[in-house]
Amino acid sequence: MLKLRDVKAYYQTPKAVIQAVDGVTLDVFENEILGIAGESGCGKSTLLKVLYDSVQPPLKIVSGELTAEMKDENGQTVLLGPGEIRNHWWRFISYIPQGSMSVLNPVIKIETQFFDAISKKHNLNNKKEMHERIAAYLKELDLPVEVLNSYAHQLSGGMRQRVLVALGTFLHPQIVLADEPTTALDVVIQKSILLMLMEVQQRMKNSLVIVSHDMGVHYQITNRIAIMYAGKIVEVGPTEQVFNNPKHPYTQMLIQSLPHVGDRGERKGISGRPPSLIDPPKGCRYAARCPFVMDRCRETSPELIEVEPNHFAACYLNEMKGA
Amino acid sequence: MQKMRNILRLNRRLQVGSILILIFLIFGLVLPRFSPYNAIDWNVVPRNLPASKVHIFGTTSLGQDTFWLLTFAIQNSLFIGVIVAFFSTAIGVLAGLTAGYAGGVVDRVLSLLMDVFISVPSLPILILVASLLQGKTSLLTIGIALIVFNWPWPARQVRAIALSMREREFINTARFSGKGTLGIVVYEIFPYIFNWSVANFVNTVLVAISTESALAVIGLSSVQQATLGTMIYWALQYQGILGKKWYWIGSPVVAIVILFIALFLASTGFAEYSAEKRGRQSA
Amino acid sequence: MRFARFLVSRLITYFLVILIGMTIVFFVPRFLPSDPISAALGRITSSGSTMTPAQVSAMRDTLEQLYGLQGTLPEQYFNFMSRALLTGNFGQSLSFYPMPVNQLIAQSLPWTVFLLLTSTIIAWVVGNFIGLLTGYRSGKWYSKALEGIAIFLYPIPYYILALVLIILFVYIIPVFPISFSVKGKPFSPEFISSAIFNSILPGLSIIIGAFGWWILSMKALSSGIAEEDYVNFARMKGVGSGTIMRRYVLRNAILPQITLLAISIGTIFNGALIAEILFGYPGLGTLTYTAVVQTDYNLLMGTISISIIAVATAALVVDLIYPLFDPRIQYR
Amino acid sequence: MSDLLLEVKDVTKSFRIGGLVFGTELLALDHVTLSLDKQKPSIMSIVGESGSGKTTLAKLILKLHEPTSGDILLDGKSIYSAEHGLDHLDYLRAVQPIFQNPFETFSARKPVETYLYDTALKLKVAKNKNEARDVIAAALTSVGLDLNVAKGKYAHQFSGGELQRISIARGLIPRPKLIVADEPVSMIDASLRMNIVNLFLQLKEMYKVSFIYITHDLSTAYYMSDFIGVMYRGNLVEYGASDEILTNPQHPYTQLLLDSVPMVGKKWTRDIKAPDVELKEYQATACKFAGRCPFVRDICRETKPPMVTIDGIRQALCYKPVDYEPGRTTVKSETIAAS
Repeated sequence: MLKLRDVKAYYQTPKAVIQAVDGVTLDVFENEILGIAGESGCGKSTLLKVLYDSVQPPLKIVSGELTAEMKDENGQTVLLGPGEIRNHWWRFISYIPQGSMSVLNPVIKIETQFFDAISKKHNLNNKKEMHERIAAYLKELDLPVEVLNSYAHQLSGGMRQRVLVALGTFLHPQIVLADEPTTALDVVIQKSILLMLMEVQQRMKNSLVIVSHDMGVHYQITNRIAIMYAGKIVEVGPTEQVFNNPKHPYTQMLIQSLPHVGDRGERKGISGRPPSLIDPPKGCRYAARCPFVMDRCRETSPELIEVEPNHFAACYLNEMKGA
Repeated sequence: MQKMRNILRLNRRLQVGSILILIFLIFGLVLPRFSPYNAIDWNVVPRNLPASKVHIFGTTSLGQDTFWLLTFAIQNSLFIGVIVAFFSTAIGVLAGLTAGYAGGVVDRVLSLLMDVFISVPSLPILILVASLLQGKTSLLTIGIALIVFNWPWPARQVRAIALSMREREFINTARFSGKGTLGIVVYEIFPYIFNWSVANFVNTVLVAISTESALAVIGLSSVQQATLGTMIYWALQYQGILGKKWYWIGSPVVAIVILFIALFLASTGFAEYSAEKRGRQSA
Repeated sequence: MRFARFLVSRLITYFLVILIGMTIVFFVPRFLPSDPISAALGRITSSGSTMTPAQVSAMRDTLEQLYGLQGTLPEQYFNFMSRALLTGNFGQSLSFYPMPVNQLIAQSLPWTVFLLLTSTIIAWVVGNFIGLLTGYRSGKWYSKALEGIAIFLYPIPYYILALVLIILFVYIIPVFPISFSVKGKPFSPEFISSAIFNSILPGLSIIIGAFGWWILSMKALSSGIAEEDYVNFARMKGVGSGTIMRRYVLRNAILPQITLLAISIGTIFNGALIAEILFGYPGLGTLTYTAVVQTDYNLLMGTISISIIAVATAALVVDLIYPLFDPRIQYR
Repeated sequence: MSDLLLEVKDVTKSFRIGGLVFGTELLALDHVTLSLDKQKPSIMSIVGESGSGKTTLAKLILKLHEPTSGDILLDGKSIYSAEHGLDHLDYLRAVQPIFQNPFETFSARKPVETYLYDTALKLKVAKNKNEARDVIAAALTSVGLDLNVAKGKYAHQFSGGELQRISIARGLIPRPKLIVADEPVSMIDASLRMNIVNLFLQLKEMYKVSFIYITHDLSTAYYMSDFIGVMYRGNLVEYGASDEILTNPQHPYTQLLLDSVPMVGKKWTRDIKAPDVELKEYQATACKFAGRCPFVRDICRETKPPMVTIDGIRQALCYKPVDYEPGRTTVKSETIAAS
């Protein structure tokens, strides 16, 4: 369980302040797969860094709260704030990166990179026992155990990504964050890895947060989805509801613009460009590109309101319909 | 803040280096014109005089005014340095470009030549050349020998840049815009190489002067002409250290140290400054 | 299989370096304006002994035969190469007549190897360690200080350092003797201690001359690698900063430093040569210098050929260490 | 002057990886044959995963590589041999590329418009600068941009989408017959992607230019192309009209691709087999997909499947449509056993 309340995280560089995450309120529930969708530059990777509590200069949390509820060894719930979460990396919360080739150290064995993640803080440091545990876990994911004894360059793209998934989940963390885990992969391998992630989540009953720009990926494997645009969450809710009945114009346009095999109907891209995050416009950030824009949208920025049971959207259109 | 301070620091390194080099240029090119006597001739002034208003650095035990001798030495050393640096950088860039861009057998042969000329130690062969010429070695022959052993360093680096350039997509765009191979090498690849070769030029000046004066210190350079190295050689031959003639032995040593640090600061400063500028431009 | 390809390519370069190096050594005396014979004759006549023309031509003939300058060029080239590379016999030395050249070299080579080996390794290890520190923790004050020292030391050439050390520790603070003197039977404890004591100064000049460059190159490498994805991911795995520096940054940064070491052995050798001459250290450098001063042609050709072969071999050895550190070459 | 705009005739391309002595051969293209006729401008998509050879094929058509064997003809003339083949200038005026990464298409050191002027002047589309300016202005307007928008600007001053439009405009200046686009929209955000895809469709009609569209994205391929060729490990495994190929695929690999694409609206089925064996499959002589094919039979492992023609225009490199009978190379689609 992770709670974000109106969190603002900015990149403060001498030249400019980039408001990458600008007032995000989001919950990550237990035993669910939450998708974070959005296009390049919308702040989804920054949000993931905030969730993982790996905020380093020039990125800084400017305001808002982030609390994590961790179950310790004997089941008690412990509240953790920013700065404390990082002491429980890999056991409570882990991270699966995107680039598969450049993320594994090329000159040391895969097994050593597993040991690095455990030995120090988790008092499991006799090599023999650790090797057994990891080998057993790999078998569970039907990965060849020889992988441990080989180097990164000896593995194919798909295998490297599977190793990263295994690396991120073998300590059974309560939360797993995955940043575009399959973007660099071919479609066939991508499917097998996404299915693998789903199986691991279902077996461990933990929370899996997946960041991806590909709406198809979200449709296939997430239970809940949050759509980000220009540093804010514009819509969040159960995947089925969001896809069947999108309540924010950006979500609607995004879903409508995706071509389908078997349906040649005309698809339109969204005109214009996302606003700069250095001095974002007053009011709703999608106003410049929104076909239903009203004066009110240019004045104030709409808040997330519940348009259907736990389906939220930040757009004044819903208020008028609702009223 | 780190980035801003970084850029300032770079400029400072470049500024310090260039100011010092400017001083040496004045020292080496302008002052010798005003020398009252031909500093290289012996017994032009009374020997072993201590420093005085007339002879700022005193005189050597060969009857030369140390200060004016130093200016001549700097002039010749800079002369050799620039000539060697110019030709070895020019040859190096040319060889590097052809090897990098042509590829195939040409690349294999050229890069093999580069590896060989880098791994063969240059000094023993220079010693062989100098000893056979028995002191009749002119600065020119030394210069040529230095060029032969210095061109591979820039060549290797330029080849690496050209190889990485060849894969870049805009080279294909240029080709499809009707540009010929020459046009591509000059207009597309050269802008990337130019900054780096200026930095390498300055660095090669340093290497050339250092090797020449190394030969001179062991008496194998042209001892008739005054260079920083030969100055040290004659000082050693006439017990400069024992006789505590600090000006005579000290001035070339200090000159070399300051000149080399200046050249190093300028070359690294310029290389990083241009990388910074290019970085900002295509940030 | 890839290691075999790596080995073959390195061996090819190794033999070519020696071949081309020796060819240059072979052709230099034959193409330069003044040939070695008139140089030697000049030396003999200038030392006062007058000789009749017949004696001069007889002397010229023996010298020609001694210097292997008879027969057609290819013949000379062939037997020069076979003598130098296969048998290693460079004929007799004139200045230490009748001592054969290769015996003289056999005496002085171990000294050079000892001096060069120890000082290069010390400079490389110390330089890389400091460079790693300054690169990985570039923000710290000591990084800036160490970098400042490296920037000051690196450009100063070996012989200037040698001179400065001589002036400081021989004349101003007379700690070391002026000339190199070794006491006791070879390899007796006394011999060894005095040998080490005497080679501290030349060794120091080589170390200081070289380690500035290793600091700067390692600093650039390690600060670059510190930004790599696998280092960031290691941080995110909660790996300790020490382990990251050692196992992630150093293990990757050291690879180009090994290749650089192999390439720069030639330049380090140049520096050692001069340091030996200035300190009178009894190595190959001083032997080369005496050959030059005495215009002892055979000794000169011998010492220079051996220098080229020694440098090429050292470079090969360092190159062959590389695969031990880089698994991408060993394992397919 | 043949009635085929582009003919790829039995082209094979192998690369040598590793040094002279111990290097191994990697077969990137294995006897590929396909063609594009001239009746009306059309868009042919080449679809495949990485390592399928689709980019190598594009590079061969763009003369950036030479084929190991086989030939490529444009308007009946070989694009490689200078004597009786196509003169290089004519080739440049007939074929233009669009590259994947817009930011890599233009050098960071030169204003973007220099490439436009070079293309106009060097390919003799315009005689002088003024004439060139008009031609460029026309090309830019046809991609929805204005000339003075691009005046004196460098690549980093544009967005990815704008740069790609400029790259397309540059390609249109000599009014080419064929544009080879290698993954032109994969670097552009999904929401903006359709603007460029629709632009291709407009330009096809406006400039009467045909496109070869290299992509790994089946959805855009289906949306915009008339013909689709599916490639797997260097072989063209299926070719035909796009609405048939993707709605009623004949080759098991095309089916596997379709099942794996994460499409909105259709949930995945679970059963897929995807071993990660790479190099071994390349050397496998018979059908290269045998290792992963759910319909594999012994015949598929022993003899190379023929290129079977279905209903005269569709093709598939597989025994299944001909019910695994060797020697049969044509079949009617109704008679194909229900798979």
